[in-house]
Amino acid sequence: MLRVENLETYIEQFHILQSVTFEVIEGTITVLFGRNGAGKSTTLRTIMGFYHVSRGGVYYKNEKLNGLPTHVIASKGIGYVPEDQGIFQHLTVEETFALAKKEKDPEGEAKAEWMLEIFPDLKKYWHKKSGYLSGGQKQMLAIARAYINSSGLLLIDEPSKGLSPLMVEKLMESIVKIKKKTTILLVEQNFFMSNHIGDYYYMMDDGKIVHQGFMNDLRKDKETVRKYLGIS
Amino acid sequence: MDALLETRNLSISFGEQEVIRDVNFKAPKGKFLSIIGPNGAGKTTLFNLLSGQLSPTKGEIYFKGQNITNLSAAERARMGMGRSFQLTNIFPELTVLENVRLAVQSQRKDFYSILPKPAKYRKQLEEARRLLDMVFLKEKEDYLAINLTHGEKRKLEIAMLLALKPNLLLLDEPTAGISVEEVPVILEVIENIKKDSENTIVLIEHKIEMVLALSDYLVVIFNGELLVEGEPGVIMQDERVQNAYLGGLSHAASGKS
Amino acid sequence: SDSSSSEEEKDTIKIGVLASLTGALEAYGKQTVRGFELGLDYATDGTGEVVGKKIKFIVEDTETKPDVAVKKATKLLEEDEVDFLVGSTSSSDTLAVLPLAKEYKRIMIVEPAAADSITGDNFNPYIFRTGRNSSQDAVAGAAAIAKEGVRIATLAQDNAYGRDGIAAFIEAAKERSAEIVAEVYADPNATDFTANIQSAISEKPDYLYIVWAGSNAPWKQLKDMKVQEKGIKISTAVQDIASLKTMDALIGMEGYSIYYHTLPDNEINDWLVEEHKKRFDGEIPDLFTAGGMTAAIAIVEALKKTEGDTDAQLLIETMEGMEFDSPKGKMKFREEDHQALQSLYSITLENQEGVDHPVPVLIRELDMNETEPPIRNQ
Amino acid sequence: MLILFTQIFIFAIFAMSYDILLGYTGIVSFGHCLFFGIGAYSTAIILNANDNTIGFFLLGIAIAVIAAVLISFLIGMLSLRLQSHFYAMLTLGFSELFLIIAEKWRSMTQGGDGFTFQVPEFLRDRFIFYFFTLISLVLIYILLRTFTSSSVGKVLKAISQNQKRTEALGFKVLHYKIIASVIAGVVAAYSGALYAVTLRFVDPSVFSIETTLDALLMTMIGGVGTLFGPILGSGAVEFIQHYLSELGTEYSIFERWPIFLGLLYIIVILGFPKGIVGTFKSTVIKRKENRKEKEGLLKHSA
Amino acid sequence: MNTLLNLLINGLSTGMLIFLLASGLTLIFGLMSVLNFAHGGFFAWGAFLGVWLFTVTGNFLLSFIATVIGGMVLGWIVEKILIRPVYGNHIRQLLVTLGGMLVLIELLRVFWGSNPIRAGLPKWLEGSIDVGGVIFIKYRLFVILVGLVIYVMILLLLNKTKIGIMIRAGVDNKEMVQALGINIKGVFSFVFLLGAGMAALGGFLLGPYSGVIFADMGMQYAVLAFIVVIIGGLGSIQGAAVASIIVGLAGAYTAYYYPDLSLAVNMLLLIVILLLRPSGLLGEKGGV
Ligand SMILES: Nc1ncnc2c1ncn2[C@@H]1O[C@H](COP(=O)(O)OP(=O)(O)OP(=O)(O)O)[C@@H](O)[C@H]1O
Ligand SMILES: Nc1ncnc2c1ncn2[C@@H]1O[C@H](COP(=O)(O)OP(=O)(O)OP(=O)(O)O)[C@@H](O)[C@H]1O
Ligand SMILES: [Mg+2]
Ligand SMILES: [Mg+2]
Repeated sequence: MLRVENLETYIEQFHILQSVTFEVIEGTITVLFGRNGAGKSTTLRTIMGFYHVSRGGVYYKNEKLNGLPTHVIASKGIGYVPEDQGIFQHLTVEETFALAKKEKDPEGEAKAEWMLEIFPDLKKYWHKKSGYLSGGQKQMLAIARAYINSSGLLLIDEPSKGLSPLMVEKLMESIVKIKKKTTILLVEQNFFMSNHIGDYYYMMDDGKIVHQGFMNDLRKDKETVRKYLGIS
Repeated sequence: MDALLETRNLSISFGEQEVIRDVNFKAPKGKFLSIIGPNGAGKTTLFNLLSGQLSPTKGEIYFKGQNITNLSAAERARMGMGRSFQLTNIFPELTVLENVRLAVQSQRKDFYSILPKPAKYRKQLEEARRLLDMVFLKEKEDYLAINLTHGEKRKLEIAMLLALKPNLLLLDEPTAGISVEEVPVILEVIENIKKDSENTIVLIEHKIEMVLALSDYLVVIFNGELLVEGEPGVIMQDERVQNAYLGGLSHAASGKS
Repeated sequence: SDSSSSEEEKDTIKIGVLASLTGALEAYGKQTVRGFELGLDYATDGTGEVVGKKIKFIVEDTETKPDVAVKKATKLLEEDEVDFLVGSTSSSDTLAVLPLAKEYKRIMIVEPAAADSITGDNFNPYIFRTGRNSSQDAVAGAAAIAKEGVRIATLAQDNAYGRDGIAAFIEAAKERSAEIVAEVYADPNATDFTANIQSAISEKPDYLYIVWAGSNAPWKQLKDMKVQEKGIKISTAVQDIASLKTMDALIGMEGYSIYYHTLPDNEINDWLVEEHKKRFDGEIPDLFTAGGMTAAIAIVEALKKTEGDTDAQLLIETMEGMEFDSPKGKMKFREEDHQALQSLYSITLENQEGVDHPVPVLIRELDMNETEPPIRNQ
Repeated sequence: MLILFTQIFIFAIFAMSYDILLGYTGIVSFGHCLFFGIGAYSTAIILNANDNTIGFFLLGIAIAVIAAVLISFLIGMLSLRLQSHFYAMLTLGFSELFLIIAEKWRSMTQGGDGFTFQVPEFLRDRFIFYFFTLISLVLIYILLRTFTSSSVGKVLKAISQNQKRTEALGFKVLHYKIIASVIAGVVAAYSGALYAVTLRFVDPSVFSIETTLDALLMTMIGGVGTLFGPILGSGAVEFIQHYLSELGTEYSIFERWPIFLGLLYIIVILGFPKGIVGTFKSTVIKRKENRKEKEGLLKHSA
Repeated sequence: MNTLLNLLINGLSTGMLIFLLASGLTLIFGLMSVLNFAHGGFFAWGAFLGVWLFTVTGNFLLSFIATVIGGMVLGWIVEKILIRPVYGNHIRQLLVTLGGMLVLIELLRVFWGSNPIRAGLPKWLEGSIDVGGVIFIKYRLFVILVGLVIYVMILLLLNKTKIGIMIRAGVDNKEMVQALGINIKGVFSFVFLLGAGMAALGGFLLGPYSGVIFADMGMQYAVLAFIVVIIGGLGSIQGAAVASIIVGLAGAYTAYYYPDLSLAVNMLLLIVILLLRPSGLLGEKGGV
């Protein structure tokens, strides 16, 4: 579904991504691991068209994305949850939903309903300015917004950040549910969570893919886990 | 027990919604407290009240035996209260070193000096470097803070916090967004602070393993109210807490460790 | 060649002309400059020379900013070493330059700035003014309408120009035993003057006397408020032709004029109108063109008398009390404050066939004795 | 062109004072001319009402400084808590109010046309005054440089970047902002006093928004937050304006020279967002970095 | 009583006119947070373009529409060249647009000379009706009407479409709006040119109000428009409307009853309101 080939990205003069190649298969959750500064967020941002690609390509449904402006990429059906949540501080939850809903999308309403079901807190603070939401609530809003807006692929950057265990659990459940409808590329440090829901993984370090495989295999591969994630 | 910080009937409302309701809690000297609770329970708001970012609609706050309810954030900071923010909060266009040095300066009591004092300045720099070393950021001291990765920014925040030499540390999710492999580093830093018996630490954190490893005492906030408090072991078994906060995950997590 | 050029320098009389050539007052500034150029030609019979010395003039733009005016004046005095200064369009610019004339001991001909304080509080002996001042305007305004028993309301901008103008007017009007029933000042930058107009006419005066300068004028709103239909006559100064085009609401009003090309009846003015049309594509001279010309004539006349000597002391002695002919008839620099006494014109505004603006028609000429203002520099 | 340079120096002082607000504290004021005007009027009124001696000149400056301190303190207390846009507009309101006072309090200010006055013998010589302003500029530059590198100066820089954080570190932000305003106000008042003395004349235009905008422009063109930038900016702006206007009187295509001035501003602001000094600095830094990188490579290969 | 009524009506219509001048700025400055000093240039261009078109065509409504379109074209150009590169940086916006303002005003002088020009009206709008001492100036009633229409239109635009939300979101976080598939640059351009069109309309209507137009009118009214937007509370169109009416009425009543205050009344209003309500009349209290 999404194919990234030999991606090279520079930010100013820094060479951040160095020939990154991976693929996201339709209907799966692909997890991108790696330590801080490995280049995970940069990868997502490059896919979204925030950074100029100096070499290589990003293909979505066999269509080349790089070079297109962000809003065109997004309107192809790719939803994005940024690392810092990218909340519109001055919009209410309601307005954020309205903004995310696409005019032409017949399922828009249903998607919104479903999101409110998964995150009832959002319903509760329907008329509240997003800037006043708690950290976790903002995260929920960011995910809901991306989901409503997308139709096929979600790029999620560290969704479990700042969520309570109960919430993480709920989130996992909802991501698993969402997975039935969309493909997901997930950046996640929470090994426990990704472990539970991921199908396939790529390990990044220093701007390169250093490891990849089925999540199931990784669970057994204690060595790799320790090496790159420092968990035993 | 000698309470360093105490709140009495602390409440705040935003419009209709009462986000914190009659919270009474004590932070004893030298203890490590953790506040847990579901998202939106009011933890950050409670911190904002304690550190003076918000003022309560009702109730009082005592710090070191003094009523500080009406003091400004700056005054509380000077009394020895330091906090970190849930979202990273640094000086983006200053260097890493200068960020920390400023924090050091705020502790040196020469608040309104309009003449440069190079000797003092150099001392502050030394101190700042020492702190950066503690959080493993020394190599990046000349970077502009904005160019750090998320994790590095968090470390910088902690260094700045330490520079304040606070007696009370309020940490709002210091490890959010930090890779698993880096968490121990931050843990180490926090434990370092904890060693100093004078220091009281209040931590907000969702990483339950971490909370359990560090805390002497747990406070659970739910819906703006203090649900229960007590020793970690006791709290973890509390059914209400499990339902409201931990969910099924707790078993998995605790079962593993 | 060095010595010959400095020889030439010596035989050249230089005049620095300061005027607003950009910004809000640029139209006025340009009139002055045109008039000055024409005046030199007229006074020297086109030779550009007086008693064998060449006359050269340098124009500088003050941008209607006092600091720029000072900069430019200093440049004229120091680099170009001018013998005379002429200017400027705005009173503030002029006031700012006055001390320089004294410092460098050069004669400055003030034209057309009208503030009384130039030949009043801020006077110095190097200053001569060919332009009329606010008090002369006021006296003319009073002469046009004030009579025993006439009830007059005044309306003016709340600034120095308006306040000074009204103060002088009231003094003159009272001398003529008229009664002042209301004195209203309006924010010159306001969008709406109807409230001020309403307050001015609430006493039902015979006349509404208005002192106004600048583009944001209340003329249309006077009409909207049906002032004339209520039997209240309006009286004000007639301005330049561009402004006249906006004054069609005032047809029939009785006021006064400083200059309009048909008003003065003398040969110099005939020459001015003729020559101006010839040089500028059929255009007629405007409000301050005559003033610019007068300034040039005054300088040439003075030089003729001193035989080309530009020594300031000598010039002052010569010019004090000097009478000379101008497009506006005879003028005289009063000895006490160096203000040129001059004619102004009592007029009424009429529509005329083939003219695209209301035309001021002479009622009578107010001669220089009649418009003589009080002396205020003592 | 002694007087051109004299005015450049004076505006440089004024622009530096603005930089203290804008560049070092992040305060946007639309009413900074207020202090400039107070300086100009205090000096002018004192010298006009008394003998033109050095003593009264100094008295005028003293009064200007005291007035600037009081007013900046008062306005700061009242309004520095406001958010940026609102603060900017409020200062505009105050400065316009002073403009109106200058127009209307005719017994004191002689109204809108302004008035001339005598300056002390000693300062009457253009040459001496030129040096006087130059020395003032250098001294004030040194003083302000000292100030910005002091503890307070560092805190100001921090405030400009993240006010909340500064507060949380224990600094009373309002106090620091007031200190910055007072210092900026005093320096601006001093420059205003010098301005009045060069002109020997004062009128309400010193209180006009154009005066503030000039300072802002000079600061931006020179480089915000550099202190040296505003000096260059003042020179650049004055020179450009002066020569364009000269061209305007000489060549008829330049008759409408403000168009070229406007275009030039646009080009400079769009093309050199960091101003003269900022652009210079960043090119130098880049060059250094390149050199470092090369050296690093060499070391590696060695 | 008549006096009071006269003042009321004239104050109201002046308020409406001020609202028309400020409405474009509410979008550009209040909503998009662009400190656009060239706004005054749009007024002046609207005024000159309108008067010129009216003299040439003699058709008031046609000139009306053409002026608004002309203003939009001008806005489009200004946005593309001047504003694009400086979104998010107020100081640079201020200075760039200041340069733009200089150019716009001087260009006016190039095209139409530096003299004031009379702004005429069609017959059906000229004159006034005297109803028992209360004078209704026809044109002012017309201005009130247009003001109301524009007010409703803007309200509809902001409340019934997503544009308002898009802009506010765009000001908060531009990248993220794009990531929602919205071409935020396009939206900003559109709103900017809309604001410019409204400014031109304001200028167009301002001309016949006082009867004269002149190149420098822009700056003077730009400051007034900024005051109104600030007093009303940033981004609040209702606030701008209320503030405009207050400014209009205050102007009329002080000019009549306390003429010595008229010069200062706007500034005093600004100061008092901001000291009492630090974020304007209908602005939100405190930021996020
Ligand atoms: N604007 C920037 N300028 C310079 N370097 C940058 C910039 N943004 C990111 N980088 C660098 O790019 C590298 C990759 O950053 P990225 O944010 O993609 O890491 P990450 O894997 O998402 O890390 P984290 O887990 O901390 O979020 C880091 O070394 C970072 O310092
Ligand atoms: N300034 C404010 N205005 C209105 N509501 C607010 C404000 N600040 C917080 N709230 C509300 O108060 C509640 C508690 O928020 P708070 O940020 O304290 O939660 P939290 O416990 O820190 O949650 P999390 O773990 O997700 O960070 C939330 O519902 C939030 O929407
Ligand atoms: Mg990341
Ligand atoms: Mg929180």
